[in-house]
Amino acid sequence: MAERGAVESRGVIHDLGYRPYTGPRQGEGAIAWALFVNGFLNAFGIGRSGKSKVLPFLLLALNLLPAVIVVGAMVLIGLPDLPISYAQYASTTQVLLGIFVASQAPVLFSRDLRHGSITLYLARPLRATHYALARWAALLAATLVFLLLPILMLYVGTLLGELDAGTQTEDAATAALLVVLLALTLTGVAGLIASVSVRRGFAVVATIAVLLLGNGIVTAIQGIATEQERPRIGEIAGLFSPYSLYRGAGAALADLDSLTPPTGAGMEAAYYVAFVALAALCLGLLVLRYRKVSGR
Amino acid sequence: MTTLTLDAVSRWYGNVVAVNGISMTVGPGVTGLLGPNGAGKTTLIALMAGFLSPSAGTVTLDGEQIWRNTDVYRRVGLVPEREISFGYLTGRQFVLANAELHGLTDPGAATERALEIVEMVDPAGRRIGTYSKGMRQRVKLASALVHDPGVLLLDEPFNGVDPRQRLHLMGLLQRMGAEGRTVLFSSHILEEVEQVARQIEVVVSGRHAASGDFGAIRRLMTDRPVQYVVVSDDDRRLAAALIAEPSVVGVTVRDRGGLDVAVSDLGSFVVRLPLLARGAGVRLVELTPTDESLESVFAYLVSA
Amino acid sequence: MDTVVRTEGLTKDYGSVLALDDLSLEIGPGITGLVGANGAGKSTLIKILLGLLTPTRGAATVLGHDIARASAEIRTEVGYLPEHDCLPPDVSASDFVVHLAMMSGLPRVAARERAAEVLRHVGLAEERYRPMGGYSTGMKQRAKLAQALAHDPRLVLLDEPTNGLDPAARDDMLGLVQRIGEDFGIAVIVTSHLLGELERVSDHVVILDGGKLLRASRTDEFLDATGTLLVEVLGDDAQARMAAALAEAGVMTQARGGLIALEPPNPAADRSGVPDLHDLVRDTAADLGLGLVRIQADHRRIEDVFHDAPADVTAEVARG
Amino acid sequence: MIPINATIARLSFQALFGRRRGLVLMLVPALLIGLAVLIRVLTEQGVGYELVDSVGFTLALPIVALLGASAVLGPEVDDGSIVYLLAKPVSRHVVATSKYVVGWLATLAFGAGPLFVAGMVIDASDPQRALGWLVGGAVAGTTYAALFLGLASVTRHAVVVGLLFVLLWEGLLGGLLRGIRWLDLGAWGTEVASAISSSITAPGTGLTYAVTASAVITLGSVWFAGDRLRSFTMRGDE
Repeated sequence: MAERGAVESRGVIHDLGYRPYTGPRQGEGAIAWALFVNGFLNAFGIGRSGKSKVLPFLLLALNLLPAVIVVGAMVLIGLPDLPISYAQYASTTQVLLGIFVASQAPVLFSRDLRHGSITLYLARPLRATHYALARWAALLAATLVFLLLPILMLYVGTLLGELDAGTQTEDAATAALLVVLLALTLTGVAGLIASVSVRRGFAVVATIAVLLLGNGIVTAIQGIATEQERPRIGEIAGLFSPYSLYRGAGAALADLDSLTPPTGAGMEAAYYVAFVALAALCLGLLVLRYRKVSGR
Repeated sequence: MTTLTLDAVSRWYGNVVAVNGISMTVGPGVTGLLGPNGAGKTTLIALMAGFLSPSAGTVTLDGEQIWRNTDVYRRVGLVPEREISFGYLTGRQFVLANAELHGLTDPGAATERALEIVEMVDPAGRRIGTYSKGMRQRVKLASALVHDPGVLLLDEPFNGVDPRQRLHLMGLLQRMGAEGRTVLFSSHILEEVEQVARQIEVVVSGRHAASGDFGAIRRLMTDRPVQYVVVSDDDRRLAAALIAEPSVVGVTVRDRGGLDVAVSDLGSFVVRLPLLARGAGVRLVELTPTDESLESVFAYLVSA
Repeated sequence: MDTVVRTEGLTKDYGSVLALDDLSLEIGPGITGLVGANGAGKSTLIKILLGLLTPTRGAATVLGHDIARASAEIRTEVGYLPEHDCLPPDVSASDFVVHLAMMSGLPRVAARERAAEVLRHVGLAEERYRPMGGYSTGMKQRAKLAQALAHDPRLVLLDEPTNGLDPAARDDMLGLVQRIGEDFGIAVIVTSHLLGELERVSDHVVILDGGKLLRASRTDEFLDATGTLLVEVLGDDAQARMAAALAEAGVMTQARGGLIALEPPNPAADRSGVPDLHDLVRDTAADLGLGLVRIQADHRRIEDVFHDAPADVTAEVARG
Repeated sequence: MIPINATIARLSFQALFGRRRGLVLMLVPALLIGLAVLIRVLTEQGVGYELVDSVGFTLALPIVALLGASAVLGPEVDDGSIVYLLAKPVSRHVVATSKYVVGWLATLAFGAGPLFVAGMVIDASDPQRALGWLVGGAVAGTTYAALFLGLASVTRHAVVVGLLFVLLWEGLLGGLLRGIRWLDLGAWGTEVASAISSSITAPGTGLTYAVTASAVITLGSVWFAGDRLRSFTMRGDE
C-alpha cells in the first residue's frame, strides 16, 4: 500500500462568500483628488466609449497643427525667430479653444445632472461644494493642456533651433501665465453654463454664444474706438470678454497686438483684476448651483 | 368590429431578429401581450402602431395595411411607454392638441370626455411637469382615447405605477374591453396581466410562444408535469398511496411538511385524490397547484 | 446595535405638499420593507436619512449617527440604490463601480478588488466591461445594486430595485436582496410597489401613507389567516353541485371567481357532531366524483391594507 | 403646396419659447441692436457698419437658426415623445414643414430682422445696404434653419455638428480657402445681399448659383427631415 507519507492531499474550499472590507478609508481630500483625475481623463473621452474621444482629440490635433508646422520649419530650415509668438498662439486658435471648452464642459457638469448620477455622488461623503470644485479643476486642467501643449512644443522647437534660450524661456513663461488666466475665465464661464443647462446641445450653443459672440462684439467696439481715435472706450470694452482680456493683458506683457491695448498702470491692473474677478464670480455661482442641487 | 391581424410577420435589424414569423389576430376585448424584456413586445406594438415596417409578412387593421398609412390613426389609440416630454403644457392642453391633430369636429368636448373617463378633470389645469407617474399615465391614456378609437395599444402601461393607481388603470382597461374595443397591452409584470386579461399572447425571444387563456395554455402543455403541493395530517401514508397512481409521476417529501407531487394527467389525478385520501384515512389540509399561475407558464415557455 | 434607523417627529413640509408628517418609527437590522403609494413619503424619508434633504422638523439617527451633525459619516456607511435612472450610458459598469468605490474613500487598488467582487455577487459577468447604455433593465438594476455595495456599507437603502424587471430578473433581484440581508449581514431597507415581493423578502414592513406611519410590524403579522377556506373543483357544473352539497351539510359558501369560499364555522356553535371542514370537502368531492383542484386557507395580503378605505384602517392602527 | 398643421406649429412655438431657450434666442438680437445703438450714439453715422456683417450675419444669425431648429425638433426626437405627433392622421411631411416654418420664422425675426434694424441704426442714410443685409440674412437664415432641422432629425448631436459646420467650415477654413464659398451658406446669403446693395462685396459665386443652391438645400433638408420622421421607430433612442 503506497505510503502516503508526509504529503496528504488536502482540498480546501475557499469561502467565496461576501467578505467585509477592512482596509483603510481615505478622507475627502483623497476622494476629491480621485474625482479630479477621473474628470480630467473624461474631458478627453478617456474612460468613456470610443466615440467620445473623437471630438476632443480632433480639436487638440487641429490646435497643435500650426505648432508642429512651425517646429518643423524651425528644425529643417532654421528660422531666426518664432513666426508666431507664444502668447499670439492662443489668439489664433481661439475658435478651436472655444469649441473644446464649450463641448467638454457638459461632459463634466451636465452629464451627471442629465443621467441622474449626481445623486450617487451626493449620497457619498464628498460634499457638493467639493464635488463642484473638483469638477471645475478637472476642466481647468484639460483647458490648460489644450493651451500649454502648443507653447511647450514651440519652446522645444526654439531650443532645437538653438535660439537664445534666455528670451525664449522668459517669453514662454509670460505666455504661460497669461494662458492660465485665460483658462481660469473660460473654465468658469463654460462650467457655469454647463451646470445650469442639462441638455448638452443647449449648453454648447450658449457657451459658444457667450464666448465667441462676446468676443466678436468687443472686437467690433474696439475697431470703432480706434477709428474714432477714442481708444479709452475700446480698452474698457476689452474687459468684457475672456479673449479680449487676454489680448489686452498680453499687449503689455508680451507685445500681443491688441486694437486698443490698456494704457497706464491703472488700466493694466484693471485687466488682471477683471480676469480674476470673472473667474471667481463664475466659480462662486457654480458652487452655489451645486449646493442648491444637493438640496441643502 | 376592429381586428388587428399579423400574418407571418418578421422584423430584423441587421442580423438581429426582433420578431420572427409571428401570426396573431387581436379581436375585441382585453388581450395581454406578455414576454420577458427584449422578447420583441415593443417591436410588435411598433409594428401594430405603424412605426415599423415589417421585414416580412403583413400587419393589417380590418384588412387595411398599417405601415405608412396615417389614416389608420383615426381608429387607433396609442399609449407609448416613453415619458411625455411636453412638461410645459398642462394636461388639458396636451389632450386638446391630440384632439385637434385628429381633426375632430369638437376637440374641446372630446377632451373633457376623455379627461372624465380617466378621472383627470381636476388636475388637468396643472402643468404635466408637476404630475405624478400615475397621473402622467392617465393623461397619456386620455390622449389616446380622445378620438374614441376602436383599437387601443398600450406599451407597459403599469410600469412604475403604485398599487392604487394600478388597480384604477386595470379597471379602466377592463371597461374599455367590455365596451367592445380591441385593447392590447404589453407587460412583463404577471400580476397585472393575470388580473386584467384572460386572453394572452406570449412572445419569447421574437417567437409566438403561446396564445389563448393561460389556464388552458397550462393544460395544453401536457409534456410538462403539473406541480402540486399537498399538505395532510399523515404525509408519508398519503405519499405511499399516491405513488401507486398511474397519473402521478413523482412525490417528494418537503422538509417543512407536505408533499411535492408531480402529475402527468391532471384530469384523473384530481378525481382520484379525494377517494385515495378518504381510503387511506388521511385529512387533506392544503392542496395547491404551484405552477398554474402565469409566472410558471411564462417560465416554462421561456425555458422551452 | 439593534436600531438601524430611529426617527422622532420627522416632518418635511414643502408648503404645497406635506411629504412627511410627524413620523416616528424605528427600524431594526435584517430586511425591512417600506411600502406606500406614490407620494406617500418613501423617497423623501430616504433622502432625509441620507442627508440629501433637510427636514422641516424632527430628528433622526442612522446607524447611531445624528443626521443633523454626522451626515458625512452616515453617507460613508450607507449604500443607496436610487429609483430613477442614474447610470451614464457611455461608461462600463466595471469602471463606474470602481470610480464610485473610490468616491466612498476606498483607495484605487481596494476599489478595483471590491468592484470585481461585488459585480460577481450581483451576477454581472463579462457584460461589466461593456458601456451601460446597452444594458437591459435587469443588468442596469444589478449595476445600480453593485455601486451601493462596493464600499461595504452597514445599511443599504434600495428604492424599488425590481422596477421594470421581468419575472426571471425580478426573482434574481429578490434573491440578491435576501442574500444581502441574511448572508452579507447588511441591514436592508427596500421599497416596492409590488407588495407580493415584500411579503417574500422582508421580515419587517413599514407602511407609509400621505407622509404618516400607517402601520409597522413583522411581516407575518400582516399575513394572518382569516379562517376562510378556498376550494376549487373540476368537472361538469362542479362549482354549483359542490356548493349545494356543502350547504346541505350546514356550511355557508360564497362564490369568489372560479373558487368557492367556505365561511369559517362559528367557533361558539357546538362542533361535536360536525366533521372537520377539510374532511367534509374531501368526502363531498369523493361522493360527487368531482376533481378536487385546490384547498387553500385564505390569507390577508399587504395589498388588502390599500383596499380597505384608509379611514377605517387608520382607526384600526392605535395612534402613536 | 404641403399645408401647415396649426396645432403642430403652435406646439413647436410653445416648445421654442416655453423654456430658457427662448430667452437666449431673444438675447442675441437684443445684444446686437443694443450695440448698434451704443455705437451710433458715441460715433457719427456709418461708423462700425462691419458689426452687422462680422457679428450679426456671420455669428448671430446661424446661432439663432441653430437654437430655433434644435428647439422645434431636437428634444422630442431625443426622448421619443414625438410619437404623440406622429400617431396622428397627419402626413409626416406636414409635421416636418410645420416645425420648419416655426424655426424659420424665429430665425427671420431674431436673426435676419435685427440685421436691418442694426444697419439702419448705424447708417440711416443707406437703407439699400440695410435692405441688402436683411434679404441676404433672410436667404441664409432660411437655408441654415432647414439644414439644422435636417441635422436635428438624424442625430442627437445636431447642435455640435451644426456649430462645427458654421465655425470651422464656414468660419476658419472659409477664411483661408476661397473654394469653400461654393459650399458656404453664409457666402450665398452675402452674394444675394451684394446684388441688392453695391456697398456689400460679393463672395463671387454668382447670384443664380447662390439662390438655386440655397433653395435646393432648404427644400432638400425639409424633405429629408419629413422622410426621417416617416421612418421614425419607437425604439429610436440609440
